[in-house]
Amino acid sequence: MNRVSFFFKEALRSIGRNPIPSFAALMAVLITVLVLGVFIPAVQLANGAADDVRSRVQVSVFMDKKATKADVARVEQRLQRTEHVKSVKFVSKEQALAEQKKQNPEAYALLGKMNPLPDTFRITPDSAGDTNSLLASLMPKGTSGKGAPFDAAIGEVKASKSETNKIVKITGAVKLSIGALALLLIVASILLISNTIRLSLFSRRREVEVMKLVGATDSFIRWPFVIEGLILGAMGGAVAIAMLALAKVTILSQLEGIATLISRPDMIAFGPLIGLLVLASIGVSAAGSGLSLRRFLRV
Amino acid sequence: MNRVSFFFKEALRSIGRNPIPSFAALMAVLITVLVLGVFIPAVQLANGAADDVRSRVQVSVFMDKKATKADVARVEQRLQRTEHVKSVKFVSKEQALAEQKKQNPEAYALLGKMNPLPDTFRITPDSAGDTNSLLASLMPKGTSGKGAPFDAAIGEVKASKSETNKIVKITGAVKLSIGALALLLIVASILLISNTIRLSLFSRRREVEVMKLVGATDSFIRWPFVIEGLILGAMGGAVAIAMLALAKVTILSQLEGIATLISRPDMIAFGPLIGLLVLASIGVSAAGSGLSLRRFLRV
Amino acid sequence: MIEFRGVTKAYDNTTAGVHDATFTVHRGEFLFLVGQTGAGKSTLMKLLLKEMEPDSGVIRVAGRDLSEITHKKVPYYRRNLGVVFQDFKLLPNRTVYDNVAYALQVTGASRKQIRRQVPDILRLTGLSTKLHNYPHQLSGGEQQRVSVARAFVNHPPLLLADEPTGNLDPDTTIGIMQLLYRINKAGTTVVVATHDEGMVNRMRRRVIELQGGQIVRDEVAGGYGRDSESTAEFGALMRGEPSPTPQRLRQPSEADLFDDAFAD
Amino acid sequence: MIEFRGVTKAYDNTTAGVHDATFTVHRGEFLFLVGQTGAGKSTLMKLLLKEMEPDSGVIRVAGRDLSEITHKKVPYYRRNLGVVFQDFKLLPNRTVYDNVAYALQVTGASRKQIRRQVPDILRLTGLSTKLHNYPHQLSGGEQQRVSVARAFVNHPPLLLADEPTGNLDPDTTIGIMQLLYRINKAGTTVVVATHDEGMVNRMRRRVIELQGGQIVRDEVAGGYGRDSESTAEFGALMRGEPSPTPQRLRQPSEADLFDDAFAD
Ligand SMILES: Nc1ncnc2c1ncn2[C@@H]1O[C@H](COP(=O)(O)OP(=O)(O)OP(=O)(O)O)[C@@H](O)[C@H]1O
Ligand SMILES: Nc1ncnc2c1ncn2[C@@H]1O[C@H](COP(=O)(O)OP(=O)(O)OP(=O)(O)O)[C@@H](O)[C@H]1O
Ligand SMILES: [Mg+2]
Ligand SMILES: [Mg+2]
Repeated sequence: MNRVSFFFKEALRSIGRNPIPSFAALMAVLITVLVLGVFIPAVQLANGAADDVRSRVQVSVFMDKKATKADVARVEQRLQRTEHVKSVKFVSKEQALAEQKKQNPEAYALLGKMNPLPDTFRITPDSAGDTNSLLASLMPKGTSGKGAPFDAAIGEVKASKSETNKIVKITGAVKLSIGALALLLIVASILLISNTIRLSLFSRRREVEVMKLVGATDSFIRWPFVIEGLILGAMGGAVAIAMLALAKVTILSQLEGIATLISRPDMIAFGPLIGLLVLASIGVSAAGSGLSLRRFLRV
Repeated sequence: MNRVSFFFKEALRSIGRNPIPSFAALMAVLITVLVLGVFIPAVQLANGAADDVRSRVQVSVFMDKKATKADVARVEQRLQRTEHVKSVKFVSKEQALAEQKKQNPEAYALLGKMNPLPDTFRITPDSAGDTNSLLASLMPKGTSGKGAPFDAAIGEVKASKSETNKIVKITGAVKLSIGALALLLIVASILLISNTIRLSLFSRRREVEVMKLVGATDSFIRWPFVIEGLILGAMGGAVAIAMLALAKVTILSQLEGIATLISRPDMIAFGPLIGLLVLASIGVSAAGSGLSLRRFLRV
Repeated sequence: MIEFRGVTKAYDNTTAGVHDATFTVHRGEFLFLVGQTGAGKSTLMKLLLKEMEPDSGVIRVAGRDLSEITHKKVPYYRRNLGVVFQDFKLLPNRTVYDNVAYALQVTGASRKQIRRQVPDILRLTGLSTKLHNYPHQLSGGEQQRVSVARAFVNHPPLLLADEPTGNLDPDTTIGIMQLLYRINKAGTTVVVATHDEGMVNRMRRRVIELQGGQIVRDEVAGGYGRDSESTAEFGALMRGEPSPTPQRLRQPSEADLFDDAFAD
Repeated sequence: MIEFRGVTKAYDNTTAGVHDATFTVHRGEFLFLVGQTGAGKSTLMKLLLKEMEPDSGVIRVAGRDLSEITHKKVPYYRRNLGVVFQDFKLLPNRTVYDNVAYALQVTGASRKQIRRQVPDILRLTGLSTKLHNYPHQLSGGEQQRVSVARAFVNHPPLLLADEPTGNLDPDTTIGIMQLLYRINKAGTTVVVATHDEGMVNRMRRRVIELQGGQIVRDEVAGGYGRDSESTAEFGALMRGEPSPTPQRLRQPSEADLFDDAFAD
């Protein structure tokens, strides 16, 4: 205990006596946490947006013209239990006609009271990528090898394919590149922080040499440095989080509108995110200090 | 000249004799250029993708059922000259019927040979944001204050509004957040590089003190440091660019498919981009070295 | 206590260093190491401190072969040595007090022990008024005295002092040498590298002279019995004064503990 | 050349420093500054070098008030001073040669000039074999000699040497003092801070003694005319030998230029 408090006191003294290296290390942690703290939610937002665009891919299940109410209810139940189905929306033939009439008044004016349109279920898949497996389960392959609707009361199953593939690919590319960037940024952050720590230790290599010469063991020298890294990491992380919180309150609340546009933001909560960032920054700093010291301990 | 070569020799010697600070500064530049070099094209790609999604917003111009071939030709000409129009695609009533029949066979089967559909122009606006002004110019407001099509032969002008607003907003949010991130990242990079430089100079403050005591002027001390920063910045930038070029050749060529999916990538060419990055890294390093030295020159 | 057998240490392909040095220092001896600048005195000290390894030959301290001490054990070995470095090697970010305390802290000494021993040794070396100064706020001589205090604070069985009085005025020099003498009398083996011929001559202890890395002289100065003088007598001897026999009547043990030469 | 009038410099609220120092050093004089550790000798040097400002009083060098030299002009002023620092202050990342050359490079000396002057002064200080060593590869005495060489290489009109022989053996000490003497004879004003009483006594030059920051003695040692001895005679004087008059028959000017004491 005595020794732990000694190490802590040493670490604090060292921070006080070496303002520039300490400040530099703190800055490195602060900037890194700040960038990551903005970047990670932004990536999630962008991912959510991409998903949202992709989710506009729908599968339509057209009922047979002669389908009864019971048929419709049965199919609806079955659809709701099907895998990869996120939501099912029923559009009756009357609603469908009204929709079409609004879009093509001239064409439908000629039909008079006649309604050529069937009852329709509009299905949103869990994600755009699941569209094909959803189609497969809606049209199981029979003995003939050709797919047929799972219920005789179904006239046809169709995905709005026209733009689907392109949108899926583009949003996939956006997600991929953004994810890769996040990874790159995290690796770069760790490198930069450990770089800074190595440098600030370098400026104290003479001190370490002298310590060794008067009989200090490696761990006796290393612990105060590790604790110093821990404290600086915590401080840098804390300041960064305070700034992030401030930004969240002032800026993000104004952008609320945009965030709510996206139906499934699926974002990590602010709390856990900052917790993670703080732990990461402290960990990197402490480990960086301890490990970087290794090369200066060979006296 | 003599003096310039002396400064250069000093800078090189210093790099050779201080491998750790030099390496740290080089690493900082390298990582920063690398991150920016990946980030900037990625941002442009994401922006392009967002634009591409947005560009799927179309305006349809339905001709009057009684429109003649001449009317159609006149309207087409006029459309092509209209502002904000990117492309005009003509769909004849026969093509339209075929399309609809494929989508809704039952409904159209009843119509027999009758075709309720008009000739249609599908217009892609320059960008989704221009949709409204395009609509305005296609339907100029008359004396009554209500908009009417610019040509009597036009039956109706319609934008596929349903999803438009949402997509425009979402992709706008993606662009905005990505742009903000790029800015944040650039600021952070500059801070981190100058941080590293300040730190590596700190480890040589005693040297600067001694130089001052034996009668060296500030500029005599500063120039070698500036040149050193310049050389390290150039080296870090060069290595980063070599890595980027390698990545471009090996990875990007495989992702070619994705890039070409996006119709208007509008991306900065690889050449100018790296040029910019190198200049930036060298500039930051040299200026950082020179300016950071200021505080150590007060002896 | 110390045994060198055929020890050679040459710095990268030069003739500089130490060549084929063989000598033995017994427990409780007081040894002067003399020689011109660059003769190899500090190199010998560095070898003893295991700061570097000899190219060939064997060094034994307290019967132990230094080459057999593993990297992990080196700190524990070094704690048995008090060293006054020629360039002081003070920790720049610690006060005088903390610099001296550090040598105790590494051994895991208790806070109580530190609070008792550090002020004692600082008073003895005349640094009581400079406790809270940082090294760069000290004069050259004061820094040297801090280095001396740090080496002594542990009461190590072996004391190496490399030019411990190079930056000190004659009075302080005598004070430091009296301190060394007293420590030696208490059983500690002391090795002092120095240029101060006058001091060496007056002290009449064993002298090893190096020249270009080779031992050219190793003489146990006779005529004067070891451990025969009190510290006060010894001080007078150093000053070149006649033997201060009358002083012996005043309590000599007191004079041994506190020394005017350090009262600033 | 140097004029101190009522100069006081106290380190943050302590009594340490220099107090009300008033003295004048004439052009071409040779002055010893003595005093116990912490007496204020180095502080005086630092004031002269404008490393810090006095709290009160006026310092004039070559008729110029130091307080009137702007920050931009300080480097040009310092080039007129050769300084041997007590802690050497060598540039750690430069070889011996480059350390000495740097003092010329700052003045904008041509490469030719540097190639001529640097080897000369290094030979004179006995460092010819250590040209390419870095400071940490030198013995304490060798580092001190590099510091001396750097201070001399410029042939400055004013030379400040703070304990220039603290780490040197007697022979080398005499060599360095002979060099100082020769430089002084050529018209340079020389100020030497030292603890070496023997040297001060033997040289019989002007001595200023500091005690606790105050000048307690300022005497122009009489009896011996200045500039009256050759360097060889002076060396003998330093060694405490009888006046080597016979040597004067062998070309004394040669002896002035090259010196056995440095032939390594
Ligand atoms: N790391 C090194 N690399 C090369 N040569 C070295 C190194 N360290 C010391 N030397 C050389 O070895 C010789 C002996 O050095 P050492 O420090 O032992 O001398 P010293 O007897 O202590 O001298 P001084 O009295 O001046 O302190 C010197 O000539 C020195 O230049
Ligand atoms: N930066 C400083 N802050 C506080 N006190 C200082 C500072 N520098 C020097 N001192 C004190 O001022 C006094 C005079 O120091 P100075 O270095 O001038 O002594 P000196 O005569 O050169 O001694 P030495 O012979 O040991 O070199 C000393 O007591 C020292 O502790
Ligand atoms: Mg030595
Ligand atoms: Mg001094």
